[in-house]
Amino acid sequence: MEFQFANLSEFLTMGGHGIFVWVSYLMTFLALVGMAIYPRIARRRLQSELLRQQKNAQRRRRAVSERTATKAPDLAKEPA
Amino acid sequence: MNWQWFHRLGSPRWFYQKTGAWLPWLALASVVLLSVGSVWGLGFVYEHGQQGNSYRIIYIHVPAALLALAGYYVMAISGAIGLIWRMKLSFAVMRAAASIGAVLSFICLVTGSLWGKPTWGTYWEWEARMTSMLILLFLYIGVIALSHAASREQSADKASALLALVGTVNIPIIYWSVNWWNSLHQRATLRVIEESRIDPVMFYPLLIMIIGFYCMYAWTLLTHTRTLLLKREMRTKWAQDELLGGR
Amino acid sequence: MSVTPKSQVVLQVTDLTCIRDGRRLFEGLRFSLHAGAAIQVKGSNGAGKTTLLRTLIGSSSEFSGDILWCGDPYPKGLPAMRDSLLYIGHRGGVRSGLTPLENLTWYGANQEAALSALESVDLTGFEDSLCHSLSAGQNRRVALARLFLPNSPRFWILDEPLTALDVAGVAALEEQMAAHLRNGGSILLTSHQPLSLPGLDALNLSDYTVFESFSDFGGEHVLS
Amino acid sequence: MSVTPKSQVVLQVTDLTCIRDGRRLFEGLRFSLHAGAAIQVKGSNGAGKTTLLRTLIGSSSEFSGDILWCGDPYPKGLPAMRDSLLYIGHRGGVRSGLTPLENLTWYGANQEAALSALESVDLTGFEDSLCHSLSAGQNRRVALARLFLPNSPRFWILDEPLTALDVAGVAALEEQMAAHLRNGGSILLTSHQPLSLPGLDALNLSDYTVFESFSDFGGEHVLS
Amino acid sequence: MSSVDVQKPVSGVRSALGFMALFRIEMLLALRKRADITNPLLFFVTVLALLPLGVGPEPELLAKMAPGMIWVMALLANMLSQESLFRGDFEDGTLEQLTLLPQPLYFAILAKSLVHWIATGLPLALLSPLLALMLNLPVDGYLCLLVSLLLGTASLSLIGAIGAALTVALRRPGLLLALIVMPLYVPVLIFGTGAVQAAIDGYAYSTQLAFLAALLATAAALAPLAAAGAIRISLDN
Amino acid sequence: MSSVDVQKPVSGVRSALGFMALFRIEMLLALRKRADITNPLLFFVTVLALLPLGVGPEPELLAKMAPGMIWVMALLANMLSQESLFRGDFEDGTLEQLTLLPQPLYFAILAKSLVHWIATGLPLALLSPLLALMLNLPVDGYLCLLVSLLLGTASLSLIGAIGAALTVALRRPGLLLALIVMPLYVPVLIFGTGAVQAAIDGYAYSTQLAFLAALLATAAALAPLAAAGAIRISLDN
Ligand code: HEM
Ligand SMILES: Nc1ncnc2c1ncn2[C@@H]1O[C@H](COP(=O)(O)OP(=O)(O)OP(=O)(O)O)[C@@H](O)[C@H]1O
Ligand SMILES: Nc1ncnc2c1ncn2[C@@H]1O[C@H](COP(=O)(O)OP(=O)(O)OP(=O)(O)O)[C@@H](O)[C@H]1O
Ligand SMILES: [Mg+2]
Ligand SMILES: [Mg+2]
Repeated sequence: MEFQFANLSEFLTMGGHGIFVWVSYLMTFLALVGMAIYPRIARRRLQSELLRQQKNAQRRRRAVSERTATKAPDLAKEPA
Repeated sequence: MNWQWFHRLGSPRWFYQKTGAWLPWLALASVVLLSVGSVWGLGFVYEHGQQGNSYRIIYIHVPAALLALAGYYVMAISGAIGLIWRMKLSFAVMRAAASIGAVLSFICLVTGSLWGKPTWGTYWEWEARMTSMLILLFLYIGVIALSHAASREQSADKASALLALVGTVNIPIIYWSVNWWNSLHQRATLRVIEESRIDPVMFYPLLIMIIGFYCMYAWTLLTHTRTLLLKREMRTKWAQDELLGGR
Repeated sequence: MSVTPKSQVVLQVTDLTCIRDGRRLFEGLRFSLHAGAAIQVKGSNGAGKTTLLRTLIGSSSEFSGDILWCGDPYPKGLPAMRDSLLYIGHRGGVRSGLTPLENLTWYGANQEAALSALESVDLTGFEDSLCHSLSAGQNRRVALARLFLPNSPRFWILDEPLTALDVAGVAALEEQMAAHLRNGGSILLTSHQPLSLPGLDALNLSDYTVFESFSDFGGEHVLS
Repeated sequence: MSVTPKSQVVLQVTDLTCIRDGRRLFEGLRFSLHAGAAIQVKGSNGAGKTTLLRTLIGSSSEFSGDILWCGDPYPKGLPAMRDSLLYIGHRGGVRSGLTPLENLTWYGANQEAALSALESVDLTGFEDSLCHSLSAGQNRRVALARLFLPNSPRFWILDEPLTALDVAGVAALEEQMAAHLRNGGSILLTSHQPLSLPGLDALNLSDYTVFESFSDFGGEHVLS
Repeated sequence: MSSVDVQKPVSGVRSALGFMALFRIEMLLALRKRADITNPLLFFVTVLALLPLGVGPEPELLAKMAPGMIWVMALLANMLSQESLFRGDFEDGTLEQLTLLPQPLYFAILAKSLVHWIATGLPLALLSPLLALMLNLPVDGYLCLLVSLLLGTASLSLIGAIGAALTVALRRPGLLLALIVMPLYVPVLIFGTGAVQAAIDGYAYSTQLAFLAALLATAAALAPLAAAGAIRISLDN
Repeated sequence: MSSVDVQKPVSGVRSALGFMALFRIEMLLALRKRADITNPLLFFVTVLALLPLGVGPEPELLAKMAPGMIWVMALLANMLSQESLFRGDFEDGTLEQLTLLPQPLYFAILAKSLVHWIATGLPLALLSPLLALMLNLPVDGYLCLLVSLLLGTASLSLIGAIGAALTVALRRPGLLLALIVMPLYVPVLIFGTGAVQAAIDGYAYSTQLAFLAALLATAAALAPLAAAGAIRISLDN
C-alpha cells in the first residue's frame, strides 16, 4: 500500500476528477460537522431560554406578591 | 419477567444520565475511523479502471446510502414504540433520527450526482435508485415538517410517528415500483450502479468507512436525542441542573 | 344498561392532575357524579375547565390519576361510556352546510323527533335554512336541540352551554336539564353564568390550582 | 375632534330598517347616542343585534333609513367615524399566531401601555404565550385589552363583550366601561347577560320586529 | 317542550349512523356545495389547458407528455381537494362528535373517501378522454386511461385521507398536506402511467391494472384505519 | 387598572400601523410559521420530481418540457399558497379590524403581498437552477429562468391577492381560487416561458423581461386596489 499520487497538485486534481471528489468530501465533511455541533448550539439556546424564563417567573411572582400585598394587607404583614 | 428495566429505559432522566458516558467513545471511534477511511480511500487506493479517481467518492456515497435507508427504519420503529408504549424517549429518538436521516440521504444524493458527472456526463438521471432515494428524502422531510407543524409537542410526536409508519409500508412499494418503472422505460443507454466485483483492496477502506458512519450515526443520534430531551424536560429539576450546571 | 338506580356512581375521579404543555393546571382533583345529579365546574378563565371535560370524555390523554366510568377505568371504560354520552363543546358540532333539521337527523333522530326538538329550542321557521345563515345564538340552539331529542343518552357533558343564548333560551335549557335529572340522567357542565338547577353541586377548580413556585418546577412528571 | 361636550350626539339613527336575504329584521328603528352615554341593544337570538352593529360601522350596506355620525350621513361620515371607533365583534380580532403583547402592539400600543393593559385584564404571565394556546376566555381578554389602552378611541361598539368571561373579568370590564363613560366616551353594546353600568339605556329590538305576514312577502323592497 | 325519556336503550339515537347514513349525508353535502365537485374538475382542465401555453404547441411533444401529464394533474387535483375533506367537520366540532361515537371511525372515513372519489375521481376519469384528445394522445390509450384513472383515483382518495387527517388540526396546513401525501402517491402514479404507456405501445396492460386494483384493495383496508388514528391524534391537541 | 384618557387625539393609538409596521408584523408571522415559507418551496420541488415519474425519464423530452413545467409549477405553488393569505386574518376578525382603520387598505395588502413573495417567490426563484439541472434544461437558460421567475412571481403574488380576497369569506373555497386566478396569471406565464425559451434558443430575451417588469409595475399599482375592494365585498356577507 502506498500513496497513489506523485505530488500534491496531482493529488488535488486527481486526473481531472479532483473537483468532484473534493467537493463531495468537503460537502460531506461540512454536513457531518454541522450535525455534530448542532446539539451544542441548541443546548446554548436552551440555556438562554431557561434563564429568560426564570427571570420572567421571578417578575411574575413579584407581581403576584405585590398584588396580594395591596389587596390583603393584613395577610401580607403576617410573618411567614 | 421483570419489566422494570423497560420502564426505566423510558425515563428521559435515566437515559440521559446513562448515555453520557458513551459519548466520548463513540465520538472518538467515529473520528478515527472516518479519518483513517478517508485518507486511505483518497490517497492509497488504486485508481479504478473505467472511472478513474472519481471512484473515490464511493467511500462516502455508499455508507451514506446504507445509513439513510437504515435510518428510516430506526425512525419508524422508535415512532411505533412511542405510539404503543407511550414512551416520550422513543419519540425523541424518532425526531432525532428524522433529521439525521434527512442529512444522510442528502449527502447520498449530492455525492451521487457529483459522481454522476464524471461517469455518465450528467449530474442527474432519473434512474431507479436515485429516484427512490429522492423520494426517501421527501418522506424524511415530510416527517420533519409535520413534527414542526403541530402546536403541541405530544400531538406532533404522535402524528409524525404515524406518518413514519405509513411511510414504512410504502417504502418497499415505492422502491419496487420505481425499479419496475425504470425497466419499463428500457433505459438501454445507461447501466447504472450495476453490481460490480469490488476489489478487496478497495473494499477494506469502504468497510472502515461504513463502520465509521455507523459510529457517527449512533453518536449524533444520541446527542440529538439528549438535547431534545433537555428541551422537553426543561421544567424539571434535573434538566435545569443539567443545563445551568454545565456553565 | 336500562334503568339506573338513583345511587349509581356514573363517574368517579380520584387524584386527577391535568397537564398542558408541561404546566400542571390542577392537581389532586377528586369528585364523583351520581345518576340523577348535576355538577357545575367553576373556575376563572384558563383554570382548565375545558381541559377537564375533554379529559373525562377520553379525548385528551395527558393526565395522571384515576377516572372510573360506571366502575371501569380509563382505557377500558371508554366504549361503554361513549355509548351513553352526549358531549357538547365550545364548538357545537353543527354543520353549517346542513339545515337544523338535517343536522339533527345526522345525529340519528327521526323527522318528527327532530321537528319537535327544534320547536323546543324555538327554531320553528328556521328548520330549512342553512345553518351558516343563522345567528350565533341560533347556531348554539341547533347544537342544544340534541338535548331535547327523546332517548337522549344518560350522561351529558356540556361546555358553556349558555353562551350566546338569550334569556328565554337559558330558561328552556334549565327546564330540560331539570327534567333530565328527574329521569335519572346526570350532567356535568361548565358555565360562568349562574344556573338555577335543583340540586346542582359546584366543583371549583380554583381549590385544586397548583401555584407553581419556582422550586415546583423540580418534580419529575411521572405520567402515562 | 378633541374634547367633546357632554351633550354632543355621537350617533343618530332614524327610521332604520335592516334586511338579510330579503327578510326585514327590524323596521323604523330610531335612537341617538350621546357622548358619555351607553346603550345596550337587547333582543332574542336572531333578532338582528349583530346586523345592526355591523350596519352602524358601515360594514353592511343592506339597510334603509338614515344614520348620522356626529351629524354626517352614511357614506360621508364613515372616515371620521372610523377614526374614533373601537369595534370588537363576535370574533375578537386576535391573531392566534401572535402573543398577547404582539397583538396589542399591532393595534398601535407601545410596550408599556400594552403590558399595563394586559395586566388590567389579568393576563400577567401570558404576555409571551402564543394566543392559540390560550383558553376561550383568555383569548377574549386579549381582545378586550384594547379597551384598557390609554388614548383609546371615543366610541366603542362591542358585540357581546361578556361571552366567555368569568365573573372577575366581567367586573373589571364594567369598571373600565364606567370610567370610559365618565371620560366622555360613548358605548353601544349587545349582551344577553345583565350589566351593571351607571346610566345604561336599553334598546330593545323586539319592539321594532316586523312580523311578516304572508302578504308581506309580496311588497317590493325599495332599498338603497 | 318534550320531556326526556332515558328508559329506552341509548342505541336508538345513533343506530342511523351506519355506513349508509354517513354516506348519504356526505353525498348531500357534496351535492349542495356543487363547487366541491366541479372545482377539482375545472382545475384539472385549466391546468392542462395552460400546459401548451408553457410547453409550446408541438403535437408530438404533447402526445408524448400526455399520459404522464394527465396523470400528474389528476393526482394534483385529487390532492388539493383533500384539504377540505375533514376541515369543515373539524371546525364546527362534528369531527369531535364522530370520535365520540361508539362505532369505529373506520366507516365514517370510508364513507367520506368514497364521496370524495365520486366527487373528484369519477368525473375526472370520465372527462379524461376529452383531454386526451386535446393533448393528441393516441386513440389506443383512451380506454386504458379511463380505467386506470378510475382505479387509481380511488386509491388516491383513500391514501390522501391519511394526510388530510394528519393535518386537519393545523392552523395553516398550507401545502404541508401536499408534501406528506405526494410520496405516498408515487406507486399509483407509476402503475397508472405505466398502464397507459403500455396501451399506447400496443402491449398488454392487464398486469398494471391488476396492480392498481391490488393497491386499491390494500388502501381500502388500511388507509381508513391509519386516518382514524391520525384524527384521534389531531384532535388531542 | 389604568383609567381611560380620551382627551388626547385618537391617532396616537394607530399611528404605528404604517406600511413598515404592517410589513414587520407580517414578516414576524411568516418567520414564526416557517412552514409557510418552506411548504410552497417543497411543493414546487416535489411536484417537479413527480413529473418524470409520470412522463418518463428521457432527458431530451424532459429538457423540452423543462421551462414550461418549471413555470407552470411555480405558478401553482404561488397560487395554492395564496389561499391562506387572508384566511387566518378573516377567521380571527383581524381583517374586519383592518377595514375599519382610517388608512386605506392598499398598504396593508401591499405589505401582505410583499411578504408572500419573500416567502414563496423569492426562494422558489433561487432554487430554480437546481430543478433546471435535474430536468436537463440547457445551461444557457439558467440566468434568464432565475430573473424571469423573480419578476414574474412578484406579479403573481400581487394578482393572486385579488383572488384570495374574493374567496376569503367562502366557507370552502376549495379550488375556486384557482379558477379565478389562473386566467389572470396567463400573461405572466406567457412572457416568462417566452423569455426562457428565447434564452435557450440563443436569442435576446430582454423584451420579454421588460414586459414582465411592466406587468409587475401595473400589478403593484392596481392589484392591491382591486383586492381592497374585494375584501370589503367579501366581508359584507
Ligand atoms: C438507495 C440508494 C443508493 C445506494 C444503495 C447506492 C449504492 C451504490 C453502490 C454500491 C455503488 C457502487 C457501484 C459500483 O461500484 O459499480 C454506487 C455507485 C454510484 N451511485 Fe449510488 N447508491 C444509491 C443512490 C444513489 C444516488 C441517489 C445517486 C445520484 C444522485 C447515485 C449515484 C451513483 C453513481 C453516479 C455511482 C457510480 C456510477 C457507477 O458505478 O455506475 N447513487 N451506488
Ligand atoms: N350570513 C347570513 N346570511 C343570511 N342571513 C343571516 C346571516 N347571518 C345572520 N342571518 C340572519 O339574520 C338574522 C339576525 O342575525 P344576527 O346575527 O344579527 O342576530 P343577533 O341578534 O346578533 O343574534 P344572536 O343573539 O344570536 O347573536 C338571523 O335571524 C339570521 O337568520
Ligand atoms: N391548545 C392549547 N395548547 C396549550 N395550552 C393550552 C391550549 N388550550 C388551552 N391551554 C392552556 O390551558 C389552560 C386551560 O385552558 P382551558 O381551555 O381548559 O381553560 P378553561 O377553564 O376552559 O377557560 P375558559 O373559561 O376561558 O374557557 C389555559 O391556561 C391555557 O393557557
Ligand atoms: Mg373553556
Ligand atoms: Mg349576534
